[in-house]
Amino acid sequence: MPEHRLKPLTPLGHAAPETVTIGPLTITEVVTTALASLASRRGRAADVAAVAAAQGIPLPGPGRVAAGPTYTAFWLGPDQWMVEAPFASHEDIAAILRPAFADAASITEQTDAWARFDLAAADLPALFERLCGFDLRASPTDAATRTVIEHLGCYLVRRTDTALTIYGPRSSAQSLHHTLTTAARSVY
Amino acid sequence: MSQMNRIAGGQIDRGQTLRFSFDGQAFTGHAGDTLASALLANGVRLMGRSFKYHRPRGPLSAGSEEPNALVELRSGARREPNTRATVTELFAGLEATSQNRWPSLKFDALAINDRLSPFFAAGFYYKTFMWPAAFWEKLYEPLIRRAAGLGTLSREPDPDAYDKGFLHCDLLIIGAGPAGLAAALTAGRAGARVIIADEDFRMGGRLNAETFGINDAPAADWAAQTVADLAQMPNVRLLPRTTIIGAFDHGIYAAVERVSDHLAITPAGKPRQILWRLYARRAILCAGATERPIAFENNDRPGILLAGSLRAYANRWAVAVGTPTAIFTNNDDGLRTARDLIAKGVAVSAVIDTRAGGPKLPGTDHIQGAEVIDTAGRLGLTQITIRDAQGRTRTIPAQALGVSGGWNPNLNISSHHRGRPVWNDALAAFTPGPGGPQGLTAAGAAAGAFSTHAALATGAAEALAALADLGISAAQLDLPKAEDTPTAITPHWYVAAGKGRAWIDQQNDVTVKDVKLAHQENFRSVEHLKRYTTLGMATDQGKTGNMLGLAVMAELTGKTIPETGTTIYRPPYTPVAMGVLAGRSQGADFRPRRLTPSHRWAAEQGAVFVEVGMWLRAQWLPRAGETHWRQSVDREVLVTRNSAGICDVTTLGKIDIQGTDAGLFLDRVYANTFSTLAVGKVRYGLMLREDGMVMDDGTTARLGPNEYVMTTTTANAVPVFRHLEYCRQCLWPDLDVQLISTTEAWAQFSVAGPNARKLLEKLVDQDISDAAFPYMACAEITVCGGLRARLFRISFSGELAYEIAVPTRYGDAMIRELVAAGQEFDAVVYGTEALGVMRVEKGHVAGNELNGQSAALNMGLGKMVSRKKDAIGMVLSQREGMTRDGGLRLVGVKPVDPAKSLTAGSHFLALGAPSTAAHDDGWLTSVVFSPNLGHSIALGYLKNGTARLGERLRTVNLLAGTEVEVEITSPHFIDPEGARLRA
Amino acid sequence: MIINHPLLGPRDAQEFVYFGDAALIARPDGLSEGAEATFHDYLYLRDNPAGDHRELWYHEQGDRSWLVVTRNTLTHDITAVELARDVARHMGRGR
Amino acid sequence: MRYSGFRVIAEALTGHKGWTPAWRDPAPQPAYDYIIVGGGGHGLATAYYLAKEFRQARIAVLERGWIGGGNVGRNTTIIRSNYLLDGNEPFYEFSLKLWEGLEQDFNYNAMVSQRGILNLIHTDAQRDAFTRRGNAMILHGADAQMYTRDQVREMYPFLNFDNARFPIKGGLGQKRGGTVRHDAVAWGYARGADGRGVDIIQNCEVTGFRIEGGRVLGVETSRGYIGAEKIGVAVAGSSSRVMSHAGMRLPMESHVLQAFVSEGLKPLLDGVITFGAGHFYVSQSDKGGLVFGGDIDGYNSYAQRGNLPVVEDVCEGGMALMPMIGRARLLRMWGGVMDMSMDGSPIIDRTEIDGLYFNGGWCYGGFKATPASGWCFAHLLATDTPHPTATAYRFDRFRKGLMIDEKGVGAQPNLH
Repeated sequence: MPEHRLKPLTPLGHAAPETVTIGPLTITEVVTTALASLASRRGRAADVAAVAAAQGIPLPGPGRVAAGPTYTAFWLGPDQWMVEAPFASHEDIAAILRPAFADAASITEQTDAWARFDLAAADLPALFERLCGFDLRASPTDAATRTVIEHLGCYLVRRTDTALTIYGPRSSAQSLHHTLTTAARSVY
Repeated sequence: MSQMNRIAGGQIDRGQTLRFSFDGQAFTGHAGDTLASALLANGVRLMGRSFKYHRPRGPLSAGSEEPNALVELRSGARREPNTRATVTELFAGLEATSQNRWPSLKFDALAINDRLSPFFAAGFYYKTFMWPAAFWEKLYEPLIRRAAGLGTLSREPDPDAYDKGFLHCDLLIIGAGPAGLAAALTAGRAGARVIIADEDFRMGGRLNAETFGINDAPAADWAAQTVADLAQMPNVRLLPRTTIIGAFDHGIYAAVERVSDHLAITPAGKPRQILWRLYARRAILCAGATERPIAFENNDRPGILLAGSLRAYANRWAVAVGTPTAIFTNNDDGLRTARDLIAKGVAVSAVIDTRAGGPKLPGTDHIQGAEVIDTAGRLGLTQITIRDAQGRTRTIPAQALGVSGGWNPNLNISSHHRGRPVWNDALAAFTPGPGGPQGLTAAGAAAGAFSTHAALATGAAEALAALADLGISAAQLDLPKAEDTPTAITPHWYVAAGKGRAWIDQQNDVTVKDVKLAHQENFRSVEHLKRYTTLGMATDQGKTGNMLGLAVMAELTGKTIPETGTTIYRPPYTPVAMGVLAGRSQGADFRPRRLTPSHRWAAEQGAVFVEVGMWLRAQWLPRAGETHWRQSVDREVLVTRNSAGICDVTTLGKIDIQGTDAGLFLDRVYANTFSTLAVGKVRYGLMLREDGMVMDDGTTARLGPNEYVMTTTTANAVPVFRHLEYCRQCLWPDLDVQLISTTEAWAQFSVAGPNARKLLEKLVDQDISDAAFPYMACAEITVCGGLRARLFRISFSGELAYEIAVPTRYGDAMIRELVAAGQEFDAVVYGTEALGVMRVEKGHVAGNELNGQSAALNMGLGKMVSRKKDAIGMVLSQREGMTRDGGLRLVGVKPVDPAKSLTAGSHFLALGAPSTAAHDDGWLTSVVFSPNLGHSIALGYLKNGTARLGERLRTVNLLAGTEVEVEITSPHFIDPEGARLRA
Repeated sequence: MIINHPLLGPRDAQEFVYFGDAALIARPDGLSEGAEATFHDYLYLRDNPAGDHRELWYHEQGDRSWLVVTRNTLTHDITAVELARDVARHMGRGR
Repeated sequence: MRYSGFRVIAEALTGHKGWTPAWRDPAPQPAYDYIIVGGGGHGLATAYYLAKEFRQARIAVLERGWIGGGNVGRNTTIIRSNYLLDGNEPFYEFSLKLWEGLEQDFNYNAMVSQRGILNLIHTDAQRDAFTRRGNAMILHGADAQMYTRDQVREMYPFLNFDNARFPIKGGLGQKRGGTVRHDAVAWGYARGADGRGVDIIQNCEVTGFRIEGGRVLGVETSRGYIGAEKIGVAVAGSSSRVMSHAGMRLPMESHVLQAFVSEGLKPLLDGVITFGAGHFYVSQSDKGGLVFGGDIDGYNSYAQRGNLPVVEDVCEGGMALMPMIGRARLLRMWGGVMDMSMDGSPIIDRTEIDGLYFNGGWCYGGFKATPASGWCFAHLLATDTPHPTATAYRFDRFRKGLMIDEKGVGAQPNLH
């Protein structure tokens, strides 16, 4: 993709992403992910599945995330997924995916609609029981769901037992970050 | 004379002496004390004044049912009025003050009310204070208000923080007494996820207050050991200092954990309390029972306590409330109190037992078939008067009197879903009935199983049953050995003797006489009784009094107690600090903020921001030397109209609509047609509600054959998206349409004004000449050497204008590029005020006109509603009331005298017509000052407006007493032909 | 309240937005004869039962599915939860 | 018996032996001229005014449970007439005027207390809307005042002016607004009606209507059949249930509205404050409890209880507005069932069935409307013509497109 002269800002409004450590917890602002929504057109589920398989795009079931070599995807809703890819190689992710799926799927760029915070700690459930009603303790390690955190609709995407991603509305990145750090200081 | 009433034993840590103060006087107590136990240990019985008569009062209980011992805890911004001394865990430096008295607790001027009590009978205020009418607010009510109320709230913001949290479990156990502990052991060992919560800081419930053993060890030790065992289980969560305040639908319980109320100061960053939302698949109510008093004359003096509480103070807190002590009981549990006190060497002057016969209690004067008929002692009990079986009366010295009228199961939470309790004759009490919260059962005393053995057994059994329900297999608990004393009670509710007052609800000063008056005046249903006498309306919610009132009413009506009514309870179980119910959503954090991509840049410029929904938007951007907002806004408008202006319009909702039926779908959700829109074109769309009113408006662009992007107003982005999903999933499920919001994905800027094209040409990589990119064109382009972007040639300002969108992360860079590119044109960045001015000058409707009460016809957009297709709202928009002539129409308005300024919200009245509703012709919706026209202009809804152009009217603002003569004009003040748009 | 989402399992009702009687799915044809009268009854009149009520909930803070929930308005007990799209198709709605 | 200060003193000195029942418990007669179904505030007020203002007749009020047990006994006690639309404002102003003379009229102290109501303004658009409203009020003969931020601060210095997410920019006030001791309203009307010969029959549930040839003849009840010339139904909260016995479907849904009261506190808040940006309104009762509420739960319900999210939402609003109430304690919460109508406004109208009249759809505006609702319903029952202030409250306004939609949210009851 051609070079341009514009310098990006992170969701928190800085030139470089922010990392904070509170006790055992690290909260990292992540800007290296490209996002696109992938929705199957009516009656084209099979085609979408086939293309996705060929492209190495996993299509997990409801409430789940699945990682592939390049693409990771989590379920958004019936016949709809969010596809993650490295920003460096896939900045224009929608343009990359569209040719492959042609008219079988609706693909929409979502990269900058979301602020991504990765959280890592040995006991994440201890933090999340102060944040939302999602039962992290009992959820599988490939859980991915949307829920409410302090009035904000966010996606929770589990990566491992001790690592998790929160996607929140980009415009509210500061409010969300404030909520996360406040809760962390309260818990740890 | 420090702690002169302290006796041996108990579960206080004598190694830790804590200093505290009450009404400024210094005292000491020990770790494990409550404020009440520490004060009683120091010989302080008088702790408060009653609500109505300001009677001297001491603690009635040793728990959360306490009606009397209410104090103001702490001071300054942390002052907590109405705090129960009986559940306030003592800490070093605790500061408490008595309340609802003046000048002092011992000498309270308002105690005069007590002398005047005959005039203050139940409901007296409904019968007087009516004349003259004006005196109510001016005289009577202020007096009443000043006298009423209990503690005083600080006027300063609460400095502490509160958390909210969410916990999930298979089994929630409410109460950690014998039943709760047995249930927890059973479920914990089975590997179930268990939460056991208790309001006390020491788990164990009554086991901490009794002298009998379990498995030959003291009951309290067994409880401590069991709690320790449970703490070792990773699947069991112990929540001490946690009150389950309510049962809500589908197994959701609210709990309040008092994290740091037992500390002098809440540690920084930590919460004072946490509101837990508990998701429990099953729950067992093991909340124990509350003892109830017997009503007799002057039964409210400091020193008169519930017998079981007196016992708890002696056994758990090593306090002899008064020596000698007497006991008044109608059941065997009262005798247990006497036995324990005697065993501890506390002199028991007499046991007055309402029951005749039966074995006599050794070591005291056990007077059977007798009643206490009066008491003495102004600020504290000194003696009681009794009447024996033969009717002889005599006085007996007593510094303390333990009263037991039997026990009521704490079924409160089981009635939170309005389930009716059932009457149990053997216990003379209500027990949990049907209709309780789904998945909730009761065990132990809460279920009427009063003996320790029965509590342990029912607790274990209910746990087994709950686990079986959930398909979790569990082993039968081998029950520890414990007392199994049967309940022996002969109901005796009140003493019918004397002319004096016998208290039922001690905090609200409701007496037996009040109940009799309510009956006499036909306030006989329980609800009428409560509301008329205020029985059970105090901070204790009638935990000790309701049953008594009901029993007295039953006797008066000659019905049984269950026929008369039941006592059901509402949440919360005990009063809850407002702060914890709000959690972190306070002050500036009340709701999240949404920031625009250019926020950082705008802040650097010193922009003034305004809340628009959750968004913060630049309202105007003052330049050096500008002292009034109008100067900035006028400049922003004029420069934009004469050269170029830039505005962040990211907040408008953006919805990506794709699919082979996308066009058809839009035809159905918009009043006008979109399937015919050419690719690469934009169209203004009008969206109706099904009732025919305008829901929202905005432009929708066709980016491809099967791809549209819709814009909504900032305010309606979410409701419109919801509505589209509804149409897609519920109304036309087989249309091939996919939706997703892209509002935040794109930073979108409007570039408007004669130089807009020249400005943009410096940035975009494509030809955007009028020929190549005409009015209402749109395209996916690149800017600044290759950054993907979207360009729309649309205009809200009425100028030659574009909206350019780039990925949000580049929004900050983009505004800086636009500003730089604009320098040669002296371009401005304008805020929402200038935006508003220009759209009014152009006659575009916005929020104030899109008020949900207006149809397309009212806005002059009636022709946009196509009748050829079935779109949402089309049919009902044609109803007679909405299409009749003479209805409201959107008009432009200008003052006849240009110097006059208009006020939005002013109403239209004909010249010379009186200012009455009959002549109300409509109102001004939006008012701005037009720097281009040099005067104030407005949009408004005017009856039959389109037919009245040129007419002169007056607009009145009666709130300010102002009036302006105006002329009605077209709403299009500037460039009505739209030549500038197409330039 | 907790709504047992057909795809996602039990979810706190706070994630949802309530709309109303599921009868609203049966939207009349706006081009038919006497549409104004049928639309009046459709949009404005309700059974409003004290008992089982089939109603529309939108999982706004979730997967954005519209659901038809059968809930008792006296006890709040929920006895069935279906995807509104499936219900609509059963009611004969399509394109 | 007439109540007065002298009477209270006299009775106090003679042991309160003279007080008589506030109302009788008569057995139902076989037939009445008028039957009012519903012994709530509106039903009792209707019977009272029918007997007092319109005609001497045989009148009965039938109540399923105990009188005053519906919304008149479970609300936040606010009275005001700060409405916007022509269909509403004259009616609510008429109601406020009746409140002002009520206690002397029915000889019962209902503690009508006009300590003022204040609607806070947080945005310019809100100020525009409130200016329109305030002017509409004055044009209809009501009182209204517009306050600046500083004036609001003077009145209520402890509100959050310095650290608010939604800054207070002013307020629209109505000095004649205030509160009333809600239970006393039901009792006062009941006593007044009873004194004028109205039979108030409690524990008498209407289970059906006897209708022949399009005309209603009487009601089937849990205490037998009772005939009547005219029957007026005023059972807000149960309207759909009761009217379904007459085969009618109504333009309304039943929703639960929660209300809350704090522990008793020394005087803190003089008037009523509504905080639109936070869904919160509050006043302080004469007993000292802060009485407050917010939005309805939002789902159809006949259970007189709500759920936790609204409790939290309301308290968040309270803390955002008055950050010092963090340490005040919530004492009790309860729920009332509202007839939420399709445009947020009520119905006082005849039905298609001769002799059957309906009063309902009060949403949560019912308490303040009690006197006018009773008066206008009595007027309709007695004269068969709508009272001049209630002419818009017709069933057919939805058919004609003449909705009275104060909030402008359309045919979605839970948004009104």
